[in-house]
Amino acid sequence: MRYFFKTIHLIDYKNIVPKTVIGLFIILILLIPVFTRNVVTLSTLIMTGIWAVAAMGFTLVLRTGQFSLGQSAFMALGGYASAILTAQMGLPFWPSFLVSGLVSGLIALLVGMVVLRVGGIYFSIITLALGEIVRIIALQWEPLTRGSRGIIASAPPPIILGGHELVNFNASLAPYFYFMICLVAVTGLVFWRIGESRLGRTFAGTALNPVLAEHQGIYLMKYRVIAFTVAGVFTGYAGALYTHFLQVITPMVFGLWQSIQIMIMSIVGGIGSLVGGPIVGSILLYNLGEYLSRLDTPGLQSFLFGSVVVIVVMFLPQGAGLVNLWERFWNKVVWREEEYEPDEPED
Amino acid sequence: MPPAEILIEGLTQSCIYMTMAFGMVLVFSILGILNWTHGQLFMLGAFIVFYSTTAAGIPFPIGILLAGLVMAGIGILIKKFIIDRIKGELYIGVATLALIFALEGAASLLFTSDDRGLAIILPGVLNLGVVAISYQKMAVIIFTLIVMTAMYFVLNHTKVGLAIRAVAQQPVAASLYGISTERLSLIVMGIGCALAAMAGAIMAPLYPINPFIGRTPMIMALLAIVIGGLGSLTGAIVGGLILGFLHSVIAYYISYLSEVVLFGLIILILLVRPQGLFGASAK
Amino acid sequence: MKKSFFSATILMITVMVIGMFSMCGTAVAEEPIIINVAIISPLSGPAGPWGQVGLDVYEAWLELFNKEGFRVNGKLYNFKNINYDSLNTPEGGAACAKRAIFEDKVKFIVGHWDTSFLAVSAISNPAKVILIARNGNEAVGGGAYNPEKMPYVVFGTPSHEKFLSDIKAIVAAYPNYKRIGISDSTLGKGVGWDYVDRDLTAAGIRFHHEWYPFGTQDYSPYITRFKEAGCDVIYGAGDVLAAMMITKQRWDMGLKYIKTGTAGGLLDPKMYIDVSGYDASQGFIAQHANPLDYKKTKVNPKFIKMFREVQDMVSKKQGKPFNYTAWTDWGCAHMQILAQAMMKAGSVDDPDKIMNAIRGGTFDTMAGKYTMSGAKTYGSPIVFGNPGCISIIKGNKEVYLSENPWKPIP
Amino acid sequence: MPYLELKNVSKHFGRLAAVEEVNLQVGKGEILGIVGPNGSGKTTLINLISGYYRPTKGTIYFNGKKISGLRPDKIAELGIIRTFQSNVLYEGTTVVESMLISSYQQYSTNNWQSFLETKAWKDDNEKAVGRVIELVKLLDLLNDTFLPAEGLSHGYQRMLGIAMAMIANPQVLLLDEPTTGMNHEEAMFVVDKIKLLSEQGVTVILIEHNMKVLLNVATRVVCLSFGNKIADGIPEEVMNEKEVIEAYLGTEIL
Repeated sequence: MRYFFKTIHLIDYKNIVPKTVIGLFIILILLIPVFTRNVVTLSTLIMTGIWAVAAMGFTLVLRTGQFSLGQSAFMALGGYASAILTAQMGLPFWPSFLVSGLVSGLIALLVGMVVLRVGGIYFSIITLALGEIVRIIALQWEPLTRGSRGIIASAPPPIILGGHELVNFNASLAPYFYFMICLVAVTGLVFWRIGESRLGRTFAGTALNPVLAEHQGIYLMKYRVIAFTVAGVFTGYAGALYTHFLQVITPMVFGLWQSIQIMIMSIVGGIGSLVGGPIVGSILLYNLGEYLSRLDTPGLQSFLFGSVVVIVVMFLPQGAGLVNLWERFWNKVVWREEEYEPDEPED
Repeated sequence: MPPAEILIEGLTQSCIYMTMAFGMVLVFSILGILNWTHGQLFMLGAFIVFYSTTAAGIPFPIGILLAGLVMAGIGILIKKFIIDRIKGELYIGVATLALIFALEGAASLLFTSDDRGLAIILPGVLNLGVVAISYQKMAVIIFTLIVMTAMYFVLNHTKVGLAIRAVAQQPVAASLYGISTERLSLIVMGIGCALAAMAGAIMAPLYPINPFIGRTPMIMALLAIVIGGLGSLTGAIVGGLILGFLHSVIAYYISYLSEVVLFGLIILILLVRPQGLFGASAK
Repeated sequence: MKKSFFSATILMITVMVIGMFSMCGTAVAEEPIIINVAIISPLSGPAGPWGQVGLDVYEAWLELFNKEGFRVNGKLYNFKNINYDSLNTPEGGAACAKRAIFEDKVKFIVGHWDTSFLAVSAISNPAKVILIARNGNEAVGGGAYNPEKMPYVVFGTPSHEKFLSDIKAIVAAYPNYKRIGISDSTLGKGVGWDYVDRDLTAAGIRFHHEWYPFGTQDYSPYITRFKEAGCDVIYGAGDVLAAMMITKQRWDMGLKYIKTGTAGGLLDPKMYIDVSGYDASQGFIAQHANPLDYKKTKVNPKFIKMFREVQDMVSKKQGKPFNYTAWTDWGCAHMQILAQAMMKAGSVDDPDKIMNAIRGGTFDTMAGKYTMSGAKTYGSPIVFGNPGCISIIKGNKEVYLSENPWKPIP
Repeated sequence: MPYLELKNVSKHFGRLAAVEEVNLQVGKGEILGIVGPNGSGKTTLINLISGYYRPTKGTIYFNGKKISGLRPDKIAELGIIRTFQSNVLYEGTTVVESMLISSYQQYSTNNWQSFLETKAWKDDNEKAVGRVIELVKLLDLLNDTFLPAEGLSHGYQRMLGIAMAMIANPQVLLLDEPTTGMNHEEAMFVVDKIKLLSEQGVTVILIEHNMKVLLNVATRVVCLSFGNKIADGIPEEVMNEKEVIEAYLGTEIL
């Protein structure tokens, strides 16, 4: 739990990594679609980004000490909301997309208000059941969700500016890529601010010692619900983007195994950081899974995936995530001299 | 009142959930972690008994014990080499979840993912006129009774059992009285895994065997534990009974909507009694 | 030292000889042009066995097929299959389709049947890649299939029509049936059943539907419901595991008079006997796509010979008798349609020409001779069919029971 | 009107009565000591006031308002802050971080301002950090500011507990055995700080076993035995009452 909470960084990264380097890095990421037109690479990256957003949502809920086993249900909710609004009701894409996250968030809020009275493992199980229920409803409420046939969600319409087609989602994957980058950036920004702000402190109190926090005036449920709702909103957006990217949503798309995938990404990536950890985790694990699915020995892929995760978890020092390793690398190797501080005890 | 056959089938289902849930609760109350791989140990138990009876020609009852022994060993290895080396509940949880994939993958590699069956064991149906019951189901019910009685005896009348109960209730005090929590947790992990494997083994004649059969029982056992009350052994048994029976009986009345009702009911139980039916009250 | 030198020399000579022979070979025969086709199916996970079962057969069948190859505009062409693991999820299927289309430059996807149909077609249609699949629940009228948006989709395996003719074949075999119970998992629920129901009612067949949640283990409630509805046959349209468990559990419940079956090929009677028990699995009904046994459907004798050879080759490769017959109307039939359409169109790379040739065309395949129905069915110009032929398990063997030639649903 | 008043408060656990019909009035600025043998219901009383338990019977008033039945956070909002018998900390955080979490109620800006990082929040945050540093200095925790809370020695952990309560600007401070495990000097240090708080008008209720500490600090002492209040008065008198001595030394109960 040592790395659970950080408000005060002993080393301020802004001073360590020159701003130009960060800027260059961001520009490089933004230029990826210019360098490569490879559909497979781009769609893997897009998927990675989508799962990263979902993993961030899981991490945020975990920040309040609650272990959600139903995060993929919110992806499904967002995805279905957007698909139903566009394909079934014929509404335009952008408003539907905006609404989709809100629908998912609203349901998270309602569920959270009822369920978060019960914390801990019961919350986990109830969210697990919630995931199943969402799947079952999607399967059986045929007039709305078309059951197991699924809904075809078309690509976002081209953005036309001044009679000139600016962005066409059907022509290439680059628009999706930037869409994903925007979603990740907005989610990352919001979550980063949450982590740095008063809310982050309160969340940490709620997670680390609920009883103590409650006796210091923190209304636990309020903050648990806030985290769950915010996570629900952004996970919903991730689900909506997922749906419009695959252009289909069926009840089989999101289930317990997807929730477990989200959870593993988040925790292996490192929960010490609200944004970096999930991103690192999803980049590594999604691409590992993607690579492994090319092996043609059945069973080998899931065997290797499981083993790699177990080994990574075993060898992470003090149970810190991968992102903390990077942090340590900066601390111990690169900026050893600057770490000097007389009162700093050895870890 | 649904026909007796449904009740028997429901009871058979309950037995599997009960045995699994019992092992999971035992592990949880001593180690303080949920072992998510329980379902996969169940699956491996079924495979062991399948191969020991078909390939090696070992009698079925001995095959069950063998499955229990082997999986107890594997459980202890998992505890010693994986769980003990990881700090933090969260990370242990992730590791056991990842083990699900690893074990299912390993089983697919070793045994291929084809369906197998052991229906040749104890074939035949006892037809009592009003109700028909197959010998395999009787075996399951009798086996579960034996296991539960044995567990009751072990927990109440042996040194190990008393130590287990002591540690479950007061870990710190128990360690002060010279109970080695370390050794005890290995024993408990062994027993828990053996129970899962034996549940898989006794069920092998009734259901198809493939590397993925562990998923449903694991989730059901988990739900059984939670509605029964986490940490309560009685709760695990009652939870298993409720899930097994209810699922069958509800399905008889409303067919496929039973799933919705079942999950709704679980949520309802947890909202009314968050600590589960037999869980200790929080305040 | 000396010994290794000696063996190295022998090795070198062998390599040279082989190399020379192979060069001779190429010099004599005309080098065929290879067309890659993608087969996207689940190869791992719970649905893995059903993807796996096709691979060896396709391999063997292609070996035979490529001996002759096919000629378009005077050039010799061969097919080569590339397998992708869809994991049975839309996400996995989409990833496979992208890999196939954009990395491996595949122009044709055949033998598709899993849950990733919509995701794959969302990628294959804009890329003008011809996708030959079965008309699962997503694909029937009122379903997700949209002929305008999916101009490059061909339904080469009509599962619902096939189911219908299965039922009719069962009726033909057991004219004294009371009522046929149709079981399916909730995953299979959809408007496709409206068509089946309508047609069954029109044919005067008594039937009763039951759905169970996917992954159910205890089928006794559903069996009891079937019993109370007066069914004496339970024919499953869902997964094989369910069919096996229903077979076993109805036997254990003492309902021995109920016949059971599944709308899929028998993979291996031994599996059913192992899982359900010898007595319980006697008389288990399954689809039987075996041209050797067809009595009403006429299959090109060349293909019957091919069928036998493929069964022999796969049996030899796997070291045990290979009985699975349903492969005939999956990938192989799809590839035959493709080859014949290419010959007719006179083009191997223009998808529009090939599609024009497929529409309303007649094709001679492993499973019989069929005419594509044109614009009639489902508003889709493209549907293709084969006979409903059923078999039962008798002793340890699969035995022909009856058949009902397929007709397109009007 | 008394500042904090307990009227006929009882708490039963099943058949066991942990607190039975206790009446208690506490004035503003008082330092009330609660004594009694183990299991006499002292901690239960604190738990009742702080809202951790709901009384089975009776009501608790604070400033004339009924507070029994409110959630702990509502009660904390009114200014009744407690510490715990054992060292209850935010494990995994440093001392400063713990204190920043604990100053939850002291921010004047809301979550949105903080989220948007407005000027007001920045000032507010700086103020909060300033208060934390001040208090850390006052309680002699300065050397340990960046140590993880669970790495402190026992005495300092207790001190941190008190600090976390004090940063919340309590009106009423409930201290549950603040000096257990401390040596005499440390205990006296705590006593000084309690007196300082009292001078600022904070009401303090403390449970204490250490008689030296108690006699030194308390202006009034209440003795509990088996959930009943058996004595109430100035420390010296209470400690000499026969019943109290009996309760402590134990009489033969037949």
